[in-house]
Amino acid sequence: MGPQHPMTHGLWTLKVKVDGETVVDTIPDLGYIHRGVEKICESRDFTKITTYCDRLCYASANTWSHSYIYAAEDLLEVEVPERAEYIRVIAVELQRIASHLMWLGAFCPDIGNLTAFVWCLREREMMLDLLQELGGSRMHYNFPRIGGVKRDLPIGFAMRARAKIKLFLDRIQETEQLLDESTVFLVRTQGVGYAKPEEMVNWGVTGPNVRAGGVNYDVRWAHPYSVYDQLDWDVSVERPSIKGADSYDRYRVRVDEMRQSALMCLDALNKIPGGAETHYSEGDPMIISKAKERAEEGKTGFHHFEDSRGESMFYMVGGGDQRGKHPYRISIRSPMFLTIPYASKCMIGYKVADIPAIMGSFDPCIGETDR
Amino acid sequence: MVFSLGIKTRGEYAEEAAQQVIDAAIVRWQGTGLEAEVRNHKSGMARPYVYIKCPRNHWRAVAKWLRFEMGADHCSMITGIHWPDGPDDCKWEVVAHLMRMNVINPPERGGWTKQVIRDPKILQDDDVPMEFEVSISIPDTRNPSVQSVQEVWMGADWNEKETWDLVGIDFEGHENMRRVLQPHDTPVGFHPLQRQHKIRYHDFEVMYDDAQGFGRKAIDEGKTK
Amino acid sequence: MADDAQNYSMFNSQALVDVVGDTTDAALEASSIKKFISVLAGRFFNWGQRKSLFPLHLGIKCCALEMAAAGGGRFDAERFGVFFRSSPRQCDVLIVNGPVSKKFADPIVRLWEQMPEPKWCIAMGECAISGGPYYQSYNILEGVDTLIPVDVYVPGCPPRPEALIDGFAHLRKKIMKMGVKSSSKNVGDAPIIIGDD
Amino acid sequence: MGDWFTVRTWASDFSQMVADNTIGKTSFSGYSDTLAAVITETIMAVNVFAIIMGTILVLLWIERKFFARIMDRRGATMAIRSLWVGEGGEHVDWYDELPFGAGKPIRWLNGLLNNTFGSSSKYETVDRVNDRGYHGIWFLLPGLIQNVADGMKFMTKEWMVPAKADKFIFEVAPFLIITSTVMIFAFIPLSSEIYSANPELSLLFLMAIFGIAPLGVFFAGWSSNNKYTLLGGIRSAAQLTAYEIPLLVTVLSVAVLSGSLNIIEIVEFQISSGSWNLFLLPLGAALFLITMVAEVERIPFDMPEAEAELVEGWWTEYGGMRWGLMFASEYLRSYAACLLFALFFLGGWEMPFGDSITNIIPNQDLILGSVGIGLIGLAIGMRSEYPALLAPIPLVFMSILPPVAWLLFKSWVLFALFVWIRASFHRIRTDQILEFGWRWLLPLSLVNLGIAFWLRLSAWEGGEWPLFVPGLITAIALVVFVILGIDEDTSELEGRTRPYSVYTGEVGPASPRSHEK
Repeated sequence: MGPQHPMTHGLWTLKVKVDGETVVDTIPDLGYIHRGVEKICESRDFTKITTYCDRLCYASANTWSHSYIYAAEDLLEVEVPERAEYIRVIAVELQRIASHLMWLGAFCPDIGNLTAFVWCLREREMMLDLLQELGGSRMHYNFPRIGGVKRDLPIGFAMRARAKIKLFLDRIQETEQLLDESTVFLVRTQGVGYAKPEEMVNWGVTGPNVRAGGVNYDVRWAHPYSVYDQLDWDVSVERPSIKGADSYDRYRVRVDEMRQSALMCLDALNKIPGGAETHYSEGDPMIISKAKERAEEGKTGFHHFEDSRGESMFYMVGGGDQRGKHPYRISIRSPMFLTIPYASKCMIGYKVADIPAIMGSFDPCIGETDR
Repeated sequence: MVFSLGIKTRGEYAEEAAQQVIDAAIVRWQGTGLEAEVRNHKSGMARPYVYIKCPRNHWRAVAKWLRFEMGADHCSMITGIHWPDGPDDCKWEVVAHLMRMNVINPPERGGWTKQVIRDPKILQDDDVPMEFEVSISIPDTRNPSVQSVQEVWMGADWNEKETWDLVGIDFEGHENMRRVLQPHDTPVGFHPLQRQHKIRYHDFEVMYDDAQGFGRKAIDEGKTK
Repeated sequence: MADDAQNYSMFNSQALVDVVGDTTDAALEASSIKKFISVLAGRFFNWGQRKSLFPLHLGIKCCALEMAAAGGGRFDAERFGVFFRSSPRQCDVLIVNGPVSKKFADPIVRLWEQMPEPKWCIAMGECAISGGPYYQSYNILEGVDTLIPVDVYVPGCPPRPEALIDGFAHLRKKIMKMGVKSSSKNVGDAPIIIGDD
Repeated sequence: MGDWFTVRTWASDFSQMVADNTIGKTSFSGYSDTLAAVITETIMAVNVFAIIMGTILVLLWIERKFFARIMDRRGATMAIRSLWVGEGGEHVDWYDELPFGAGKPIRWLNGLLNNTFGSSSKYETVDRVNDRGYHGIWFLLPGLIQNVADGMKFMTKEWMVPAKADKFIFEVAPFLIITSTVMIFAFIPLSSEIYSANPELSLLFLMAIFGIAPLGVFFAGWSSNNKYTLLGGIRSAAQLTAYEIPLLVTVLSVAVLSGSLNIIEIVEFQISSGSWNLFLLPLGAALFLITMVAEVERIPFDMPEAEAELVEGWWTEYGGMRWGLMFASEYLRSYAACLLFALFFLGGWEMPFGDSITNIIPNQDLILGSVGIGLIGLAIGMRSEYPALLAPIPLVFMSILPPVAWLLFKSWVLFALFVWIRASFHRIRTDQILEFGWRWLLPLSLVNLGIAFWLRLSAWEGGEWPLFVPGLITAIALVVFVILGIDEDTSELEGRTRPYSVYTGEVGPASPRSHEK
């Protein structure tokens, strides 16, 4: 299957050996859009790398740029003002909602429903509007800066965000009814693609796919890196059957996570220091702190980050070209790069018609996988 | 309700846990040249993590120890670095990031599984989520290689494939090593992340138009953007 | 086949058909009915072609999401007859929405050759136009026009869905001007770059 | 009031006149009736074909627009004005190339239409993208001729046969599908006066022909020499066995109830007996709908062309006009399914409450007069504050509609129902439809057959149905439906005990090795 195939959200090949309609063996083949970001970043300034990290994953750009920014701050030893952290949380969670909506929109056509696709895109547009107010673009925002954020919350952003998030919470319930009340959806998603949590973690799968297995491991909890421990939210955990987490669990956990992210945004808008309505000009010490340009030789920085697909991580070594202006080595940990082999092993024994139902439920994103 | 695992594990609990790992390592690996220390993240919340400098020939044993005794059940990343002008004993370096997730299969109850919601109050020494950073340095050689930990963590499988594909560090005992990101017909020995390979136009200040001479410039002439 | 038959057959039906066809052609040419019909039918077919452009459902990278958004609720590209199909045999437009790596060079050429004529190609996004931010990479070609001819360039990283729909509109203009000695400015084979007018 | 749109009578009279005036006056006068019959059948065949092909556009329009509206989109908005409006305000003076100035009137007409219905905005596309612009005047039916444009385009596409394909079968399969699809309409009467062939056993013919197309699908899938197409073809063959038998048993129950295998007689029975079969065989109607959705391979039963797993299913390798024709034949089959449902269960071309309205307007000669009265009432009621005067208008206009219009209208509504089903369901798996067909559809259809026997043999004694029979059955059906609906919902909620809120307060074992101890 693939590279050009409706099942592959992105560009990769899954070599499937079938017996009749039963899948016997699968071999994933990646690397169709391998772009060598790590090599290019070795000749870029720390501020220029953010754009490449935006373009790593096309479904959730903000989370990846933030993931890089935290690692860079770990390398450059920067302290970030708290208001900037709150703004980052808002941006990341909005992006997470948009990414999960894109996943839901791509998952439903896989099993034959086009209506939910358009509905999810319609709701994703609202999130993109909010992010556009922050970052200025539709997809690739280049929003965070080392030591803070590019821009403060626009005037009136809080009001609009509250309204749109409330509308989103209503509409996601609508979409949920469309899917959960449909027996066909249940028989297609329940009982396919069982995955055990221990096995998943051993294979390197993280994020919602593991939480669908009934384990509440979340980097935002276990290693709180931002103001997540000051916000009022819960990790969404599913209650799977004995055999493990099936596609329906993965669908449910993502929908719950969207709710949690929305509530988190509302809470952050309430708790943000300095007030959500006040607008600080660019470069204000409230939203960005001074950061040095160069990293000394031998210094390393890394950061585990809860991407919308799992645990993403940047490992950076300082002291590169131009007397440390460039990183010597930057290495990217992509959750999907390890999830896709496991997902392709998951679908052995099921029917061909289940391949999209399983692979789509793991939310593959090839941009980050091939980097 | 606010139910934050992180607040509890950030402070002294994490310090204690990290220190326990260090002590265990010193007891277990004395005489092998293994160094272990507690380091802190420098940004945000200064969380501790365990840094282990592992000798090259003990890597698999250390990995098994970490996996089965220290409970580092998640191999987050294995990557390699090429130091052409580094010290002689460290021309190549392999860095592995592990995590202790304490993820277990949720127990069954009545046909369904119970959700494993851990109560932070009972999170003690080896239940605290912990980050490990293991660095293995390889002396100057033409074809660097370390032991493979493929059977310890399945997640290390593709990480090692990618490390060999991009950096060129081979892993002894790794099954079906192949190109994962680069095309399968890539010339043998081409590993782009080695420092001797330069990117395109690395010595150009500006990218000149019409790189391949397909006449794009002629069409763009007179256009103002 | 017919040429071989001419050698040994006394009465060649092929030759008869040729003769009759030539005479008919000559007659139609003489009375310029043929031109009349050809112009009218040609314009009608041209209308059909430019009004229903089926792009290939091929998602490479970021711009793929903007392509999907263009098919979504707010920017509804189906209003203009843009209707995504998954099989290259049934498509007219190939939207290259992302960088073309060395590994994907052969498949995309194969896709392009699987599409039946008449077909067009839209290079969407910087990566497809010139390599974009990855022009220095060791694995990325500098633009898809090094492989297949491109009719419309839609710059942007990624271009907004309106830009893509506008690219389709420019492509329609180009198709409309095909085969017509028009007094208005004729784009001809020169590629169109959105935002240059 | 009867059917005044007696096309067949007109055709037969016309052809009889033609025949009598041509060879009736010669020594071959014995053959004049034969000639008249031939001419009549030809006229009727062309007539039916024209009606179907003319109204299939409406079907496609419903498909696109209604589907898009459900999905909160606009759907195709291309109006007829796109014929004379250029692209984005630019025109091509193609009419200047016509010989001897023949383009002058066209230029004039084009300019006139442009000034009337066109928009001269240079940024028209941008306006329309921003939903500010001109979407077509309502009587230009935006989106209706999008499919005409698609057909034109398919004609101009290149026809390529895959190198490894079995060329003969690859070429034969589309024609098998299309011819069998078109042949269906030879036996579908559009009204008691508009049909092209009416054999005694038209029902059997129809069902037999309906079963041919899946064979062509299988040929196409096999001969394309492609994995996806092969899987699609095999799926369609496997799926055939699941729904074809329940479908035939359901149709048999209809035939039993009406006591005839002739569709026209079935409809006449519904009209004469005073109750549509829907109210007598609600279960049969449901089964027929489900099996017909499966027969025409629409979601949720469209495994043969499942986009996600098989790229385009069995027609992945087909392009150009052949694919366009197969695409059209899909919708023709859906059209035939809707028409058959209307004929079997919705009283065919009978106007709803036709009898009562006929009582209102007893005499056909009064119709024109009543239309006049209705127009006067319209004129008055529009202006005056007595809209009650408008009340008889719809009745009058309904009463003068030809019956064929009623049949087509019913079938369009049914197709809207098909589109609704497609928009709200997912695609089920092949094994699931097999299980569904064998475990549920077949027994239910047998039960339905038994109900039909009982109704025909014991409940019906000639003439009209006693009113309580359809009333009682409909009431029972409604009650069962409501009960099923309630049951289904509650059982689903019971089965899906997945908490929305994640915190359950239970403290699980925390150590990674606690489950080993």
